Amino acid sequence: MTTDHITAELDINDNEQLRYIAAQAVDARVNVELETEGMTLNIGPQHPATHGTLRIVAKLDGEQVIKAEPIMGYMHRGYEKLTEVRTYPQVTTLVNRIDWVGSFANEVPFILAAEDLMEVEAPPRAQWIRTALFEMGRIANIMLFLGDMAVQLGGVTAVFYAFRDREFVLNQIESVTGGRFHPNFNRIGGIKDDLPAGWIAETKSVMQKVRDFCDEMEDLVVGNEIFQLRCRGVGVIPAEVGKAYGLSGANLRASGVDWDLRRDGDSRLAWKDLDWKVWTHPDGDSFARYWVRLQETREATYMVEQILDGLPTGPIMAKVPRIIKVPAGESYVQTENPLGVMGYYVISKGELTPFRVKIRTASFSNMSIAPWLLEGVYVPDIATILASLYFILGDIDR
Amino acid sequence: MPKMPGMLVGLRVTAKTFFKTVFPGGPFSPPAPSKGAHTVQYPHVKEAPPTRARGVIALHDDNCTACMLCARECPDWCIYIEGHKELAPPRRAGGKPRQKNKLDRFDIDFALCMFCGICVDVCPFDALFWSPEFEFSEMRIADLLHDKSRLGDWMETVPEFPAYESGADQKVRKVPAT
Amino acid sequence: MSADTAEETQEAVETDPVREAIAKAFADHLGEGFIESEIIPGRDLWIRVDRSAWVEAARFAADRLGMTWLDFISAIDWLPSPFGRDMEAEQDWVVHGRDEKPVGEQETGTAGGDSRFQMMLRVYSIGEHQGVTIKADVPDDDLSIPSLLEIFVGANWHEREVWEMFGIDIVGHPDLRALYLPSGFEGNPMRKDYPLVARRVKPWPGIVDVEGMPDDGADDAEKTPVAESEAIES
Amino acid sequence: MLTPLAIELAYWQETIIKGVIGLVAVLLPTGALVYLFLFKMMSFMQSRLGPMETGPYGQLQLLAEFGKFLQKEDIFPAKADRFVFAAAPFVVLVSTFMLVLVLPGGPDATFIDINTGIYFALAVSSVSVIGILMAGWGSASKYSLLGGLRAAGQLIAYELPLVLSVVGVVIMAESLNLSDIVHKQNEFGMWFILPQFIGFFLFLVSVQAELTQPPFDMPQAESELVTGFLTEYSGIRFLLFFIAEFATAAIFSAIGATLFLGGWTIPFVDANAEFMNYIGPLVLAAKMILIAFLIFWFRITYPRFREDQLQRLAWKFMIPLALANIVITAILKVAL
Repeated sequence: MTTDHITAELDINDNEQLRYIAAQAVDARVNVELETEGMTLNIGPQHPATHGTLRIVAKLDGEQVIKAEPIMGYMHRGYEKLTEVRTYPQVTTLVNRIDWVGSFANEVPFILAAEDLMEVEAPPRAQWIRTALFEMGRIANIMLFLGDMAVQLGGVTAVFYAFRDREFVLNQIESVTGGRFHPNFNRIGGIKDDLPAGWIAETKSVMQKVRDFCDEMEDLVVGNEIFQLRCRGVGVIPAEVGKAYGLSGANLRASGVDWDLRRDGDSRLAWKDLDWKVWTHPDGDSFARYWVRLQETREATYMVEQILDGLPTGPIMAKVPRIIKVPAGESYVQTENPLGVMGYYVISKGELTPFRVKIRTASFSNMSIAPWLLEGVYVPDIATILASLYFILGDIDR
Repeated sequence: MPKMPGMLVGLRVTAKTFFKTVFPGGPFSPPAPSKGAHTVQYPHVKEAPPTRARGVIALHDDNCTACMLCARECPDWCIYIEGHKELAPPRRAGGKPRQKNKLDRFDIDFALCMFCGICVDVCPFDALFWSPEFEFSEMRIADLLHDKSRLGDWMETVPEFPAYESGADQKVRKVPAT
Repeated sequence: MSADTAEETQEAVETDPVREAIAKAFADHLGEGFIESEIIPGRDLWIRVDRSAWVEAARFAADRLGMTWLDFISAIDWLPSPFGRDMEAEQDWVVHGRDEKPVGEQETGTAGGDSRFQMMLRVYSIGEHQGVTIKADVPDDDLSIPSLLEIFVGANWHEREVWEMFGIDIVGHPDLRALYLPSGFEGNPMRKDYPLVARRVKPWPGIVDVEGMPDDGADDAEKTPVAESEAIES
Repeated sequence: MLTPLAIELAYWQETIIKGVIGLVAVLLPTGALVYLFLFKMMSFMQSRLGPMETGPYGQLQLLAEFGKFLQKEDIFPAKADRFVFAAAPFVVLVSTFMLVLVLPGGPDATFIDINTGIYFALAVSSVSVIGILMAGWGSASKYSLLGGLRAAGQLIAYELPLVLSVVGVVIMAESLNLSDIVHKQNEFGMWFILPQFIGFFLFLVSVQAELTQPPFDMPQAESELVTGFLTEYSGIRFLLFFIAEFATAAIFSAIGATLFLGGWTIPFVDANAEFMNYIGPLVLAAKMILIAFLIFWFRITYPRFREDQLQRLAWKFMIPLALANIVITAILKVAL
């Protein structure tokens, strides 16, 4: 049902890439001949391109980057340590704040890991509502990217559209969970509350608005020749390099790797019962990453609609003791979050608090490729590449 | 059909938004940007948050038994409760006087609060409620510590719980009358 | 999640041939270096190797088993927290006396372990959709482990994080600098004996119990509300 | 220009009056552009309202901004070259004010009526490059330096297509005098935008680049260089840059209107009539706003180029096109 809405075609422009690489090689030769001296440019921690407090120390030769090194930790909040002194229900409210633009998705893998250890399973209705909100979190997250990427390239208008239409999605999330950014809606064994009346119909109209937004972005951003000029062939990630760096999500799918944990993982959420498609792009450049995310947003709106149509009836909580003590054991659950694969390695010793929680965040690995990618590009491409990798600082620093 | 250059399509998008914003009622209606714009002129116009919105915590202190559950479960340790025991008159005539926890102090420090809602969730006696009210900023951070009476005042702003979507298995809760 | 799939996982509980095969491949290849494996059927696979086989195990997983996707590298400190019940603050001990809960023996988790620190590597095969957690004990007297950089370029930041958070030396890592912490930071925050100061400067408000009536005992006061609510729940 | 008033004025009186009119001629359109396009049109295109609190529909916002900038501390970076840093905004502003001198507002309503008007205007507009380079250098900030150098490279690259795009008009009008060009359009029977549409297009693009507006705002490139050469400026000096930027936008739009849209003339109205001296400036302002609308519309819609792409566009596309336009115009001029 979901394939006929795509209007953008994939024309892989190898020439464009080759020309870019050749131009860089020429520049490098010129620089060697002139023996120009380098300059160190400190980008961040407060800088418009690093949306947050990432700092990039770039050694420049003219406008060309010789070496770039991301330095983070300005927002390190020590969640792995903090989770050791929080009871299981309290952890969800903390991990909400890891990726704060699509935070519902942060809770889910932790709750699933805890449910694994407790050997309880949420009832179907809870799983479906979880999936719907998960996908809406994804939409809210990626919509911001779709606007932000354009603003990083200088087109200010797209981000206003993104915020405008994202607001509808956030309103829908808020009217269910009570929190716009930090839902804290998952409980071990289910979800906190059921949907309020009238929500389903309203959400469907919001999904239509999101699709209109995607069309707008296709016209305003993707189709724009300047945008393509800036993105095509910039920041090309070969699939094998991406895997070795642990890239995930749209960043890897844009390199042609057909892998999505929603389809390929063993998650108990409702994704496997839905009819949807994993989008990939063979190019692996910044444009491909934008394009894949745009398609994913659209796909997610159809998924939400399918979930709302097929929502099972029944309870939303399994039988769980009110005071939760998770049996001893270890469990690792990862899900396909908006930013990529996020996983929680939970070690329990049968107490009120987890013994250790290792949080595997997507942006951490996604950013670790940045030094490799930024080598040899121009200063303007730093903004392009960072924006297209799409990181949330909280997701890097935890 | 030849494809329109993307740069012209982009111009069309912004122009379209311009007309949608200025003429929300169609091209022949008078311009009304304040209707067409998606932003809200905040101090003059206020958006109504959804009924479930977690704005501020209201306390129905008749129901509170000072059981400390909320203070224990709070991830931020921002709830301070003190209480003492006293004898309440018996429910039925001739019965024994009941022992009752009397609440002396119930403070929530909203400067620390993460608005996670765990305290409201764990309260077994329906004493805590969420109100969507959000305008309680203060000039001094110490004033964000709301005491028992201030928390009690918020009870007026607590809306009724919304009905559930069809297919739900839950019963709609009731907010106790103040 | 329908009833069918629930039944499937029930069936899968008995055997998990795929994961068993992976574990066996590891055992065959590593020989002496392979110590233990544990499978939770239908869910996950753990393998514990000797420190000397740490790099070899990773290389085997990447080259032979196709697990080229680096999920994460991390470590575990198995030391039981010396600070007692973690919800409590030291300030509380002054008022209420120290909770004499025994600190307890050091116990390790899945796939066992002999030492305080344990390294964890998680790799995943994108083609097969199979992942494995490889663990290796780090002896207490020599906190070091070889770097995996030559196999996974992405191991760089993960290993730096392990180095600064646990103080485990990564042998062969060319650029061992603090990743998150400011330079000059002392201590390894993720170790269990590193106190979380934020939790200890303020008494836990939840520890305060309702003051008893003058005539009856304090133990009664402790019991009433909490015990009652617990009874409701369970 | 005051001769139509038929009042005999001493030279110093006339100079003062001209100075005041010049100030008004720069600041008024600037304010109009900022309010109309930057505050309102941009907001509406982004589904929002823009400033609404100061005055009806935020009309006094500019005054408020003005007051705000005046109050702010005038910060000098510690290692700045103080003189260069302080002087830079004035250099930019001077170039803006000198531009307005040659603009004709009516048959006799000119500040100075020199025969090399357009030549003078284009020459003077390049002075701002020096100011921007001074700002970039004097700030002692790497972002400013990069921004300043980018600006220099960009302004020099786009000076050429700008000049070349005008040459077609000059050939058609057989004059460098802006008043003459206006009159020629009237005599020719159509505005030069029709025969010189290529020239107009090149002029628009070059002006966009000269103004460092998106898609050519690399010197300021917020997401890369914070604000480029403006990074270290605050208070009144930032305000001067701001005024200069938008005043230049206004004046270039007016020059564009003069060259391609018939300037202050109205079709089928006697261009030499006495009343045109009073209506002319208004007509010119209306046409200026038309062109400024296009400039700002592009600004709102487009992302920016990369520096090398910008240079490639200038040297490989625009300059050859401009040359071709000149050749064709010249051939047609001789042939017809």
